[in-house]
Amino acid sequence: MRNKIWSFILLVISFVACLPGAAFAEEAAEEAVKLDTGDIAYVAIASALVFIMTPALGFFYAGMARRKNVLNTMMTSIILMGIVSVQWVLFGYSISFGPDVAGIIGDFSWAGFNGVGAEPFADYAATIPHSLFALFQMMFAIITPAIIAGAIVGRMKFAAYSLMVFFWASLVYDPLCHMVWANGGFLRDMGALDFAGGTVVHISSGVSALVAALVLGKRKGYGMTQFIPHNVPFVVLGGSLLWVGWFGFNSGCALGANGLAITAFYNTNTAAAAAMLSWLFIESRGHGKPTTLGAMTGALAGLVVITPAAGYVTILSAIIMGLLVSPVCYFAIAKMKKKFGYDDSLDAFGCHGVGGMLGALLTGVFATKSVNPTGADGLLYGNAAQVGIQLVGVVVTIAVAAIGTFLILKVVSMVTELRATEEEEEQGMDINAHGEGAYSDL
Amino acid sequence: MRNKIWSFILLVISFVACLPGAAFAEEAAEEAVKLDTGDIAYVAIASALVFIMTPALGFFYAGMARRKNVLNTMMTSIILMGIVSVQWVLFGYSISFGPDVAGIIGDFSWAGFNGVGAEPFADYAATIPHSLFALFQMMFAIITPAIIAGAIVGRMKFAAYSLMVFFWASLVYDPLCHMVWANGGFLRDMGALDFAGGTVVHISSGVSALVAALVLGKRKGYGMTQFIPHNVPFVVLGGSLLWVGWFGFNSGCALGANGLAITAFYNTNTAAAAAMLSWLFIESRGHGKPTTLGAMTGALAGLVVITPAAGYVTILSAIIMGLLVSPVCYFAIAKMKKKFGYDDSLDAFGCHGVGGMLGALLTGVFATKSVNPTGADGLLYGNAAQVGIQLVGVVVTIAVAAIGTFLILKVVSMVTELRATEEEEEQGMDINAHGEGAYSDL
Amino acid sequence: MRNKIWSFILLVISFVACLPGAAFAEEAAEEAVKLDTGDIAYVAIASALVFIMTPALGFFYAGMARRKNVLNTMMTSIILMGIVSVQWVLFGYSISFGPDVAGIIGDFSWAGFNGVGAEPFADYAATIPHSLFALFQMMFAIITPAIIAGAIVGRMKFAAYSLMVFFWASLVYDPLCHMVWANGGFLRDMGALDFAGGTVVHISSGVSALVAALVLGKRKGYGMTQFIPHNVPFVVLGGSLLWVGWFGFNSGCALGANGLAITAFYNTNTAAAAAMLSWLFIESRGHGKPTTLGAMTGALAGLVVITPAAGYVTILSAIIMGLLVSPVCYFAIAKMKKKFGYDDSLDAFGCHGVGGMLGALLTGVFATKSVNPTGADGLLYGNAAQVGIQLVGVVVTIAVAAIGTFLILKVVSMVTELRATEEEEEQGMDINAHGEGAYSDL
Amino acid sequence: MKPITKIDIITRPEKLEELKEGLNAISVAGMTVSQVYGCGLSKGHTEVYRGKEVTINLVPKVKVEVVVCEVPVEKVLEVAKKACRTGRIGDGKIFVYSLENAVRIRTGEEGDTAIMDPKK
Amino acid sequence: MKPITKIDIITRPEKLEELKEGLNAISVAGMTVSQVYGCGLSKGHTEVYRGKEVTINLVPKVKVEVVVCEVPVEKVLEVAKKACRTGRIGDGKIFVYSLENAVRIRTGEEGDTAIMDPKK
Amino acid sequence: MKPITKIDIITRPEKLEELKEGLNAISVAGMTVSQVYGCGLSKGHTEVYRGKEVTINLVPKVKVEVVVCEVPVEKVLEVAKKACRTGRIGDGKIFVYSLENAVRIRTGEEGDTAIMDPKK
Ligand SMILES: Nc1ncnc2c1ncn2[C@@H]1O[C@H](COP(=O)(O)OP(=O)(O)O)[C@@H](O)[C@H]1O
Ligand SMILES: Nc1ncnc2c1ncn2[C@@H]1O[C@H](COP(=O)(O)OP(=O)(O)O)[C@@H](O)[C@H]1O
Ligand SMILES: Nc1ncnc2c1ncn2[C@@H]1O[C@H](COP(=O)(O)OP(=O)(O)O)[C@@H](O)[C@H]1O
Repeated sequence: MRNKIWSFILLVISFVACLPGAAFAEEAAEEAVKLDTGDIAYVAIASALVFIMTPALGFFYAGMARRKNVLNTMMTSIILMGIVSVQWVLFGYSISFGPDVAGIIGDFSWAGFNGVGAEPFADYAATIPHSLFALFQMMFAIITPAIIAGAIVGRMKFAAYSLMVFFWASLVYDPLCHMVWANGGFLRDMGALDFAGGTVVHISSGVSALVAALVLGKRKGYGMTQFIPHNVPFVVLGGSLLWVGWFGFNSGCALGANGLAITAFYNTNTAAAAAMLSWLFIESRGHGKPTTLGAMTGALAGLVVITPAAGYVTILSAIIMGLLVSPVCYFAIAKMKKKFGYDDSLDAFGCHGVGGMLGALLTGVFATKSVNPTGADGLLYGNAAQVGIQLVGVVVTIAVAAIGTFLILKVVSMVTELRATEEEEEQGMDINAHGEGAYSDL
Repeated sequence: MRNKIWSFILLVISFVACLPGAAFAEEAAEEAVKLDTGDIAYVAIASALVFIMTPALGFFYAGMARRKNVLNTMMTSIILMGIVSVQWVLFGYSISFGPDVAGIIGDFSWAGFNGVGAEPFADYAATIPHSLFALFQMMFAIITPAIIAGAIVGRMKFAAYSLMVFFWASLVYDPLCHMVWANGGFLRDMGALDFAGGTVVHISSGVSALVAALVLGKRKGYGMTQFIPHNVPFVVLGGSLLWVGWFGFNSGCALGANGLAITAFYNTNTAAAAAMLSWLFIESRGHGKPTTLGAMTGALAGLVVITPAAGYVTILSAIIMGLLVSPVCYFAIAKMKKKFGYDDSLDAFGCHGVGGMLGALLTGVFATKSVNPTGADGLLYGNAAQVGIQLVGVVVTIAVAAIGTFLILKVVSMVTELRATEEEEEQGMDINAHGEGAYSDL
Repeated sequence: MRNKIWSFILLVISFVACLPGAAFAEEAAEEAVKLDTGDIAYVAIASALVFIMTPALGFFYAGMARRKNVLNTMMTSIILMGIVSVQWVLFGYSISFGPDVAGIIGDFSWAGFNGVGAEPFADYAATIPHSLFALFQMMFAIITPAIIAGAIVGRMKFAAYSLMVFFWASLVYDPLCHMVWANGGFLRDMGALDFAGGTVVHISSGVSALVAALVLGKRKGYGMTQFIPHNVPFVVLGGSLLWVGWFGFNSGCALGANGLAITAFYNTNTAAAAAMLSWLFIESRGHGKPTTLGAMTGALAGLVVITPAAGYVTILSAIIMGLLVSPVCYFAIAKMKKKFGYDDSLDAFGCHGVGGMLGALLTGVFATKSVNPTGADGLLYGNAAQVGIQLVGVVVTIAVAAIGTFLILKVVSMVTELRATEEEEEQGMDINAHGEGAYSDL
Repeated sequence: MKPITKIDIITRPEKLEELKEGLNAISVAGMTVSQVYGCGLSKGHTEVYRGKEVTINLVPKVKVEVVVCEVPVEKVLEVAKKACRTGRIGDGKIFVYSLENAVRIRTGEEGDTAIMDPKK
Repeated sequence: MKPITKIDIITRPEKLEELKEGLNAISVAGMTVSQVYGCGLSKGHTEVYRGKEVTINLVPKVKVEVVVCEVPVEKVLEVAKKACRTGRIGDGKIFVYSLENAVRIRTGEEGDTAIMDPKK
Repeated sequence: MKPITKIDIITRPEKLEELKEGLNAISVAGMTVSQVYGCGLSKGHTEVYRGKEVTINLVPKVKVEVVVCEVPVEKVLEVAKKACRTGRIGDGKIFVYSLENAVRIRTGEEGDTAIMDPKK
């Protein structure tokens, strides 16, 4: 009997002793779909890195502008930090990622970040606060419209530009974002791969840039005046910050501090490096001199091309993609632009549009499930169909961006003039549009 | 009997099996107040982000300076990276956060980081090393005195400046820091809310800047010469790096990678964005042209105003605070400064002092426990008293900063001249104080 | 009997209840040598911080160059981001850290990042993906050769430079890296302490810089023309980004978000600060004026000297090391260089070589196991032998670097000319080597 | 030695390319250009810094200095007027001086030959 | 056509504003300003880069070029001396030349009318 | 009052130091230097921006303006030619003008004394 009692006591003790363990285990099991401080730290810092890309783009572009258009060019980036930051909170996030409407757009239920709090929203990211996911995505929404400015610097009225990017963010970017990345988005459901925004970010902005350049027309004196970068070190500064920001951009899309994030990180760096080398190689062959502007342009092209693929391809594929993108973009910029005669002033289309298309398609070639089981195999891994799916993604993006931008520009042109007068253009947009000069020498 | 033995064996096994679980659970329970790598990663990187704000401020200020004062202006920031980094280790941290003396200051027991090691000091931060908390706070101590320089550029002797900021860091900043944030600090005990330094950092430096401007007098030719920014892109560079650094500044104050950090992060961004927009709106209304300098100034004002509130208010409140701060600072800078005729050259008082006061008071209006249960409810949430408490915090800070700065300047002026001679001012502080020029064109 | 059954049921329940706890506990036990998201987040972001140091060095150097050599000077840094990123993936990482061959170099088994995946390689870093370790180390491999450029700006053909750094990365850096840090490396086995690269990074590049300067000869007009920094703000920008990048460089070497990382972090900051102050003190004594260039140079020297020691010494030792390095480097730059008449144009040897040697030796003096149990005690802590070991490390590094660089330059000079012609030098390397100008004023 | 004349053309920066081409067309062998700031009838513009209005009445111009000898001054004036005229205030001014001498440093040639293109 | 005179005023950058106002007051209709570096009796200053002393004897100055015709040269000199004098070495120099001709590009006017304010 | 002469030396930026020393050696008391861009026989170089070739025919030069009176013009020309000659195209030009007057702002001295070193 004592034995029994004893065994009973032991039983109870052991049971009780188990409890916290069990409880903890359960907590832990739940935790697995709950907040992870490492993931939070990583995605939050990645957000900061992506944020810096917007002013970086400002420097990248402004360095290539002429002295009289420096600040206006910077402002085309900076203003997005104001407009989209607020737009995203008020309704942008909701229509991008909110509950699906027809596979095309979200509804308004998350407007004002309503219900977007510290709890994870597991469908998007299981281990970080929903608000962090929204924050990270905000940074993408800020920089994307700024890319367009590259095509229209030096001649677009600032009020018209501000209106255009506001509408573009709301009517082109947010829906595209929904289609490609959100729950219920039809391109996502179709199986189109876009790791970090080859279509959503680069093709969309690049194509829109081309449309804007065509609608606005060439700069005064195009073909005659020499448009030489006023400050190449600024291009290097902007380009370098873009490169480092891109680490956050691409690897942050793993939405945690994990192996996939690191894969995206080194693929990003490697593709940029390879593209820099192949651009310099082309230049050296072509006219004997590798240029600094070329090094940064090539790197940028490499960053663009790897964006949709960063989390789906091997590092050797990343090298190949990097090596390939430079000749293609170089051809687009140095030959095609000349041939067709559009004034894509700082090559927003030539870099982002063309590089983005190549990247989206090559993702369909090089993607492999061995790198990312949630992805898909590409042509090289026996799944030729993926290229077709990617192509659909590209075509839809081009269509949405081109038509959207054209309509937006038409509507904006009814409200306010799009283009600065000849006199304003000649005087320079800094003084004209902003009433200030970039440098004061005297 | 065999049954019993068997059951006994089972019992023992199950008991033993429980042990590690239990032990682990206990460890885990303890762990909750121990080091968390995600929190460490976040706060350490936040420290790096805050660090970058000091040279960023150097660029922000130097861009607004004239060509002959560029380096001197940068040095007013850079030198703090030297002086305060060492001061903080030797005794600054100890008197700021060390064991309390009379609610006003810490004692010297943590001098030389004595005892400040890898173990957490749970009263300040339970999941990161005590040394990391000290490091993070160091970055705040470095940048704060640098803000003052904005009011006295172009005319203060560098030796006098260096002495001033050393004393200011030790006799104004460290005690204020103790009162507001340290264990036993009397303002903390009173319930004044200051999430990331509205009073300690901005009001204190802004008010001190005004005092310094008054003591030193105006620049030669003030009112007559045109003081035009020599390099607005530098202002954009500095301002953008400040913005991104501020993410670390405000969200790092959550002292971990958690929901509160993310709240502070997006509030910071949103307020800056809203303030940029409202500044540009005022400018467009006022003289038809939104300026680049205005965009950056507005953003800065927004960052200042949200600093005390970042972890206490909703995102919609952050928008409102951002929208409100620009008109107030604009009024202070464009009208009040003119009216009273003090030469707060780069508007250290107009941005940080005025914006900080508004922020501290509005925190008392918009704070809500729904965002942060460890905070308090503000006026809007039925607790009007909080505004009063905030007001006390503001008044105490103003008093300590104003009196402290005035006395420090008097003492320094006994040791060395405060103000450069007319000839030196005319020649420029770069050549005079540092024997070098910022740019060499020939 | 019911009792027995009951007790049996209880037993089983408690046993089962234990299981997940136990399982979890075991998982957790294993987890301890598995991936930790916080560590991953920290090392990944540290990699991004180190990455930014390469363009930062470009600005640091280019700011000191003359207007006609700005871009060429930047390119000497930028090109490494291309060359070494690809080299490291293809074979650099493998021969640096791959399976040991004779204690001197790794073999090719990890070429193409073969087998370098998301699993940790516990010998190097137990809690982060092997690929992350490789990525972090890549950033070191990128910046190190770029340091050499400081000695040869304004006169080396760009093709020759590109070849040189490619060979140098492969034949000097990678083997040294293996000897000092890799499994089986003979200096590592000997017990030489080098926390973050005092020998591998700084002595090697600094000494190689001296050799390159001697082989190439002086710039045209050396001693006669005034070589004045064309843009000191760029030096400040580059220097500040180097400083913040160095946080990642040194503290990232803890390979996790832990107490050691924080120790390295604050030691880094403190030594830089102390060295800035002591450099400014020397200048003020010497010619009455603390300079901006001096502040940044001193800080850099401080960062160099603490690199090998960052994770081994106390914060007070860090202050002392910082205070000591500036006089030594100042003497090397201002006196020794003049005396011997070599043209180490931007003081790559004077800062990195001399500072690195001092750092390596002082590590043998100040190291203490109380800071890092995996380290060693130094002279001050009763182990004089450590200084000897450090000396061997220094001597080996000098020998490898000097001989390697000399031979590489000889070989390269057979393929292509090392030195630009007089006419090219006069015209400037920007136009000559790259066919572009840094600034366009008209 | 024919009389040597120096002509300073101060005009809008945008017109530099056209002016250069025009001068090349009449075989002006060389020129020296500098960046200057000018005011005149064009009273500049207002800039606003943090709400403070500043009148900038010195606006960027370029100064092109051409020394001629064989090429008639009249022709240079004509070309410059044609290239630089927009009809709006701020088109700029041309100033004409006579020189006492000119030297080509490379060869030491003086006078008119100093500024003639030896190939012609 | 009255004789046209060009006056170059080389002085401290700080004095530019005062000089401009002075000239405006005597209705000098325009001017062209450039950034120059000068040395003279003022032997410059020493700069130190990483312990290496460098003597900078070219210090920043501004050059103001004024072409006048109706306004007497004497008056311009007077105004310039008044505005720019500090009494310390480095105040600068004024050089006076005679011009052969002046042209207003916008209208093609030559000679004295080219530089006169048409409204007066 | 002796005749006052102004000499403009346009040459390569690299030669500035040598020229300055040469002029100091013949006790030229002062000079004014500016940054200019020139073209002439040297037809510049080609730059390539993103595959687009751009001919830059304005290359950086310095202009050194020296006003002399006692020091003979010939001596200045000699010194300048010696200091600036490399024998390659692009060495630059020297232009000589006569001045009507010179004023030292600090003292108000006019004519030759305005540009003489009072200590000598
Ligand atoms: N009296 C003058 N002396 C020197 N330069 C002048 C003078 N008047 C005009 N200029 C130069 O010519 C430029 C154009 O002159 P402005 O009077 O504005 O227009 P316009 O010549 O079309 O009437 C000015 O910016 C200035 O550089
Ligand atoms: N002989 C000269 N030729 C040309 N410019 C001169 C000459 N002498 C002086 N200058 C210019 O005048 C400026 C002031 O001259 P300086 O001799 O320093 O002072 P001050 O005129 O007060 O005696 C110099 O910086 C230089 O630009
Ligand atoms: N006709 C001219 N008028 C004004 N400046 C000239 C003229 N010809 C040459 N220059 C200046 O002289 C510089 C050198 O002239 P260039 O013809 O290239 O070489 P070189 O003088 O050796 O023959 C040019 O860059 C330009 O600044």
